[in-house]
Amino acid sequence: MEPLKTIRPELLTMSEEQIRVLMPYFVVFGGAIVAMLGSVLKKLSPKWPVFIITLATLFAGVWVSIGLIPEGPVTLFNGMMAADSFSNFFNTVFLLAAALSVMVSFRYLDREGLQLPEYNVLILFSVLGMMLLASALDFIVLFIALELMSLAVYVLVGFRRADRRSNEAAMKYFILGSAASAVLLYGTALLYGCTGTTAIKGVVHLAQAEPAAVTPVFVLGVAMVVFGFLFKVAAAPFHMWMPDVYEGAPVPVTGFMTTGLKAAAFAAFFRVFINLGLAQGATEVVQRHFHDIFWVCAVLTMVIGNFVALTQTNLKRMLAYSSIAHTGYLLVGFVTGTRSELGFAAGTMYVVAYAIMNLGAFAVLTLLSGKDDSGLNLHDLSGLSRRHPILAFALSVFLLSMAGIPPTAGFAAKYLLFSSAVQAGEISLVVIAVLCSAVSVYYYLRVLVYMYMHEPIGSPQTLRVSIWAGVAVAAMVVLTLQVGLIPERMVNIAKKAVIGM
Amino acid sequence: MLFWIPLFPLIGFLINGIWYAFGQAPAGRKKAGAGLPGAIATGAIFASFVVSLMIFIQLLGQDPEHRAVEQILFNWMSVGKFHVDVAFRIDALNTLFTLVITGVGTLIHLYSIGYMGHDETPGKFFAYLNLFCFAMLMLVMGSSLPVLFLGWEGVGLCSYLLIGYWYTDIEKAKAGKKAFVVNRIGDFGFLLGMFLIYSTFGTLDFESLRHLFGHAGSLPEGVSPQVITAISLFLFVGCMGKSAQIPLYVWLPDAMAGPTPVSALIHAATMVTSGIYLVSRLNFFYTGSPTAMSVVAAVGAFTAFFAATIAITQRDIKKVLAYSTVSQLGYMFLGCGVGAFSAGVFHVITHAFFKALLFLGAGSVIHGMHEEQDIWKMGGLKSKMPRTYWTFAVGTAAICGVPLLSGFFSKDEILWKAFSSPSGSPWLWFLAAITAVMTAFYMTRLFSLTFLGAPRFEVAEHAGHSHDHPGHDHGHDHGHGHGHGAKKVKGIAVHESPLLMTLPLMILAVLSIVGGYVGWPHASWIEHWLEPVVGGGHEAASGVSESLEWILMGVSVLGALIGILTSFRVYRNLSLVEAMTRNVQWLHKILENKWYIDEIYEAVFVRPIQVFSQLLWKGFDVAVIDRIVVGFGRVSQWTGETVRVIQTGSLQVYALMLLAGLIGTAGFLIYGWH
Amino acid sequence: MAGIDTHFLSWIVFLPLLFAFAGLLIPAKGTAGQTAMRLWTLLGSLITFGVSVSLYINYRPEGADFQFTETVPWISTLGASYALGVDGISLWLILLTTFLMPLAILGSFSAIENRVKEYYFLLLALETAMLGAFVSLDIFLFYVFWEAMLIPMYLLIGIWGGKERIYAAMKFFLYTLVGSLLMLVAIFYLAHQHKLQMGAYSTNILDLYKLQLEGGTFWSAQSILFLAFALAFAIKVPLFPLHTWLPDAHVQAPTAGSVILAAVLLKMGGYGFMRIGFPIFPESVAYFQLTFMILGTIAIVYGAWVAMVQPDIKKLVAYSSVSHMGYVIIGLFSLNEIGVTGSYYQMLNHGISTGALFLLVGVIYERRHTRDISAFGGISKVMPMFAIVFMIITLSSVALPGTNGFVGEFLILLGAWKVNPGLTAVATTGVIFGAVYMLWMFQRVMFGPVTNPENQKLKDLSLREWTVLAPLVAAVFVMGIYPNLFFEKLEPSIQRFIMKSTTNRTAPPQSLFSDNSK
Amino acid sequence: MHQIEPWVVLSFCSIIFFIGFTGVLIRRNILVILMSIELMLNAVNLTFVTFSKQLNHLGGQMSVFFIITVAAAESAVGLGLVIAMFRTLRSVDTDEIQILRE
Repeated sequence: MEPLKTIRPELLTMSEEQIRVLMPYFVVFGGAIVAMLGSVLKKLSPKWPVFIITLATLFAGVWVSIGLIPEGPVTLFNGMMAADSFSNFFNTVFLLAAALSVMVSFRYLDREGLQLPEYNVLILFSVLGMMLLASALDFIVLFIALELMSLAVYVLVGFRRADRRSNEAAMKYFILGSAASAVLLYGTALLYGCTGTTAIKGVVHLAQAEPAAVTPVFVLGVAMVVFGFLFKVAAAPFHMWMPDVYEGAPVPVTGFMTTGLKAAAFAAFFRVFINLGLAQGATEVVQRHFHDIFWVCAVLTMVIGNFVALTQTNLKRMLAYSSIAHTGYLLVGFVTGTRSELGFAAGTMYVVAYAIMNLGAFAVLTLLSGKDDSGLNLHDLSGLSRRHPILAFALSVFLLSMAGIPPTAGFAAKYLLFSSAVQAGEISLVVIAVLCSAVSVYYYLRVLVYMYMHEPIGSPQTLRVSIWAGVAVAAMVVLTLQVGLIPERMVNIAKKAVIGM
Repeated sequence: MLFWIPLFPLIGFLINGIWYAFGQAPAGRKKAGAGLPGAIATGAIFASFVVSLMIFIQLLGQDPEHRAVEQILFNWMSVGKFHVDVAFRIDALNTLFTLVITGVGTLIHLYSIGYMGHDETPGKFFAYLNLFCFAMLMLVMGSSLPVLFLGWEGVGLCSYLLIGYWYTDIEKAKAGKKAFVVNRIGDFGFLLGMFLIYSTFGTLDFESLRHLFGHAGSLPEGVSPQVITAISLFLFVGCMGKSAQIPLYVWLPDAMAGPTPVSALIHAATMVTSGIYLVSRLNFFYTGSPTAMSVVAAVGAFTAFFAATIAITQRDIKKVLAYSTVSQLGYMFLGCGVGAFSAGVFHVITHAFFKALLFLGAGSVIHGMHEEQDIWKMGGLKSKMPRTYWTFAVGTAAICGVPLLSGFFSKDEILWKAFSSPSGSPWLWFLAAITAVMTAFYMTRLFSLTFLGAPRFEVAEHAGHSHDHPGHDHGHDHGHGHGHGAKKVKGIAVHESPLLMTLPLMILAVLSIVGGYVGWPHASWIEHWLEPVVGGGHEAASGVSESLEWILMGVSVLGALIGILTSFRVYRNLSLVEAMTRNVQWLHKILENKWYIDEIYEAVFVRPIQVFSQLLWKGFDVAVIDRIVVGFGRVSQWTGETVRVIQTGSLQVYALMLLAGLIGTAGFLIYGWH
Repeated sequence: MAGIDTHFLSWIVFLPLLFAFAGLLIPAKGTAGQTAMRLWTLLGSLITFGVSVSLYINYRPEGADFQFTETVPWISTLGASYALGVDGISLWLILLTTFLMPLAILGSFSAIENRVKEYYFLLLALETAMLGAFVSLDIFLFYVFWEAMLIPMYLLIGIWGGKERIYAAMKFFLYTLVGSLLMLVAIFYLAHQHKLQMGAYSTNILDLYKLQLEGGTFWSAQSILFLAFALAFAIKVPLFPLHTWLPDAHVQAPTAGSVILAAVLLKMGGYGFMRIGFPIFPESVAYFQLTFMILGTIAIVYGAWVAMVQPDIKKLVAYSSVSHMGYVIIGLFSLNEIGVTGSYYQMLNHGISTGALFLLVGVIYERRHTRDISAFGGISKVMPMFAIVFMIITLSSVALPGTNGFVGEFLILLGAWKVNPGLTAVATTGVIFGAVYMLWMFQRVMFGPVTNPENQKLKDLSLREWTVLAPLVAAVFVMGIYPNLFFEKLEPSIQRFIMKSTTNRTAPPQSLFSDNSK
Repeated sequence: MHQIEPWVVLSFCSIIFFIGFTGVLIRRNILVILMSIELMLNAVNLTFVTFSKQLNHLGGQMSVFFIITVAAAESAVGLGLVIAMFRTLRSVDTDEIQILRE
């Protein structure tokens, strides 16, 4: 933020280009407001209007985003926000993730008696937060976006108000999340104190221009910012909130969190990481130290995620740990990101692939869950392939994709990610990673064991799959396989996104 | 034309085999009698005999130095420079073998039609028999080691199948397996020999190998004598297996579990002599290695002696003959081992005649006695089975070495060569001569216990019991064959066998008498005939005069006579035998139990390997490797369980972890930044 | 059939998958539906076989290294391409696969009664994956097929298997996966090396053949990479001491699963060595030659000994596979034409005879629902035709001359003898022990009196079972008597393989252990 | 009038921040924890203001407005969650929320 000495007209007017690139944000924001107003209509009709508005908003957002091909990075609001291919790419991901979550939640909310329009409104606002998060170039914007997203999600996590576990999850998430935000903010403050700016890029400029300005306070600031992100992406040892929250949250919310939230956190992390110059531009020593920290974090995260997931019997919680494990793989991308050609592109690709398969998996779980999110223990899945072969097949595809078995998106992404790590010379890390993923195969396959190799227990309950959810699951299966078989396009998009940043 | 020789039996096998497999074996199909399958099989082998004879005549007319007929059928394997054709080559040596195999084979086939008349599955039997002839002919006709090996293993297979022919008796099946496995041990040596030959000479073809050697035991250039010795010994291991020499002879006595014609054909006349064939065929290797020669001779002589000791005490008529076969095979190897290959081959031929005769005679006795094989339960069959009696007598005399019978000539030739040849020694001669005495003794024992004296079994009335239509099933199925006769008719109604069985006996008897004249000392046709292939007999070592030869011959004749006469005297009075037996009970027991060799093998090789295998499986595969594998899983699980505990559920513990992580990160960075 | 000329291999590979998907449309409810499903699958596999036969006819051994090639860029970022091609080495394995598949399918007509549709779908999908691995000329593509093959097999074992099926399926999957994941790391490294040396990423196998990697010591790049690949392949082979997944998987798998597992999946290991392991890392092959020959020899003897004491027929056959595949290893590592040809031939033999053995075991299992050797005895009497076929296959398994087994083992040992006579002598004892365990098993199952009343009334082979077994019996003899039929199309490829695998690429070319040195 | 040295203020801020954090760590009552979080945020605000003054740069002070707003929203949501929790659990003690574990 520049000191405001004179009123500069260009700050108050916006060029056509700027308005164009801001369209997705306007659409979502407008949609959210309309939906909020629309929720007044709930007396009229309990669920449809807001649902339709939300879905329309999200798809309109997707449509606008896809149609938007910025010629180059556009900086907005005096350098506080960027609209470039990177943010555009991630916006699409968030919007799609939200759209699918909404589609899947529809019948779930009915069943749980939670059909409140606020649900959709909150999702819209959190999506807006995510979108801003992925485009923030200033710490304050980043903070606001983060809080916009988080606050909405805190509520979503506790959405099953009468449920003790939901409450607990929301409370834990809220307290730890707020504390972490505060730490991040404190770090920002320290950086501001050292550099006189809250612009992310400004920090690194200073560190490069005046190495003498790099004081322990500055370093502490950086550390606190990084800490904030490590918390948000749930890297070990800052992962502990995640399993509890994922377990307690309503299933579709968990699905939304593992994809949208995680993708947003990583998107911002990528941007901050690169703009802070932690990867490039900083001195050798800095790079080495961050490398070491990420290395340790990555290994810890992979090990804890995978090994603890081995012992889980609740599917939701198992996927929570698996989500931690995937964070670990992504951190491998951070460790090596800039030293190899693909680096962050591979990471970006992985985020997307992960989002696809996780959305799908949680969509299936949503369909399978019984009243009050019960029925998600492993043995509840016994003989699913008999009861509902298509759902079982879909879930298998998602799980195998998470396990990284070809020909799925998970494999292609993992291949790209680890391949870039090998290029960066991180062979030992990759070996640890693949061994961990071998461990992971065990618990993913265990689900298949229950679905395919055990006989159904009890009387087969009829599963009603709404058309919305059906479409969502089918779309994810197709995407998982498509990205797995022909990853080239996705790789190119991811590459373009990262280069455009 | 050559290929017709093995092809006829193969065709016979295919006809009988397919007919059996699809027409007789399936449940509910009509069982065929022995007649038609037997006729097909006999016809096939006879046709091949005719062709063999034609080949022989053709060879007779050829120049001795190039006396051979060759035919390449097709290329079997061709990999890089390694090239094996399925090709036949008949020269002076193997023409004799083809004649014996097809000739004696025809007789035995003929005999089998009668013998197997009441068997349940004669189709199968004749198929196997023809298959055997096919394999045996491949063995002797093959022009290279791999083709020979094809036949070599093929005969082993047939031997296995035929020994275990009555497989419902598990002991017989086991005997078959034992034969196969022990033979495989031999084949192991054979294979190594082949590998060594190929890696040394680059070929496995007999002719090419022979050309590499040149003449008179000279070694090819650049090949060390040790390699030749190794090759010879490896191959000899194969021979030990196939030709039942110490230490691999153990399968042959057990092989008597098969039908008697099988014992006659495979385990006396043909298959077991293939070791001698191999050694003679590759004589240039052996002559190139004195060490190997002495090993062959020593093993041969010792086997001859050793088997004879066991034969003295056996009670089973076929077992006695089996040990006598082992012993005679020892003679043949002794002959080869002292360089008298032609003597060895000569003995193969005469032995084929008289041993086939003896076995078939024994078969006839067993047939007539309704499956009784214990000679102590026989006696006095002379009058009841006159044709069998007379032919058996001729066979016994031949094997004992009664002068002017076939066995005499061949055995004497070997004895003389064992003494006189450069690689021979008086010790070998002495051992062989002792064996000759023992042979005479136990064969006469067998003869007199079976045919002479009073019957030691209950004789049943002959009334209404004609052989051709027996009132009960005595279809040679040992599983339940025993004592059938006794159940229905009290005692045993002994009968002479039908002409179909005795005719071969008579023919073989004639051959046993006259077969030896082709090897008349000092005018031996056979030695001359074989000379181009196996080389001339070595000239007697200096200092051995012709008179000595006569003296030695006299000694051996005398020995045979002593053996025969003692045996007659002893076994005329059976109480005397029992008294004598009691005097040397320990020795008798050892001999009767065959020196406990089977038990020793069982304890030293079979059991330990089984126990060790079990240990490997349970103790290593499951307990170590698998435990490690499962251990990885366990450790993972354990790690998970342990790490999981940190996740206490307490909000504030989480917050503490955050703080710790933050302090750690910041500390590391601040410390490291400067 | 668009592009049948230009995409011949793709057609072969994906034909089964097409049939599999089409088969999903068949309503497999009720007996008629199931029968329709079975026949449809059979038809699919037969057509695939037919098409692959035309591959055989059109393959010219004197022609190019790789024929019927197709290359489509796939992931250019990583240099991965969809590259297919066939040489002699893949040709016969393709034919083996397509030949056995209809038999395996036909063999399980009556064994599989529940979830018929899934079963046949998986079998066909498996076929596609296997064929794909055999024709891939791109290591990435190869890996994709290699892994893709795990899932159908995993499900086949896990769903239609025996009592311990889940444990076995899991073990199979994880064992194989651990090996292949390390291979994956090595693949990354190779692609990266290619970029460093040639300026662009490539995972095309033919490009990787040109890589120059430092080798010759244990810690050199080549050795480590080779070991990473070798681990994956050795697990698949399976080589002692990495074989313990095999007995479990074999015993638990349904008949068709065992057949395919033994006949084709194990060949992936040997094929991997031939296609990737050897030609890319020639120095390491020389460096580890002795190690692997020792392991192969141990496998032969160990497998045979442990097979001897197995109470379960399938387990016995499984350990016999360990023993037989040990021959493959020593033959390959002997690195001369005789040994390698023998080795390759042994792979085909093993496919035929072990496949047939599993089918035979399946036949009695269907009748008796036990595989315990002690539960049988005297079966020969009750099922004479079965006994005849069993005998022939047993003989093929003990490598009797005239059957296929002999040609393979003989050539392997002959080739290995030139390299290391001592080890070969030990390996040759496998000939003895092979006879011991096979014949002992045969004796206990087939011979003796029929003691168990349950065995009294067993039905002999049905027409369907005859149809399954007859081609295998014929193959046993054809391969045993006229192996040149196979060698003709194989020879140039094997020669090239040896040349590549013995050419030292970091030093001036020099031939190691060459057959032609004499 | 003595000018307070910036480092004094900053140290004070950091102390408050860590008091806040410690509050989160050790207090059992969730309401108190919420207050602790407010404390942390306010420490940050104070830091911003101090730096803003020291650097003679308005940006810091502007940030404070945003942060205060967000903090208010946060408190609102937090209190809402506390109420929901109290409704189901009849307690606002952190010891009560340990069902989700391991």
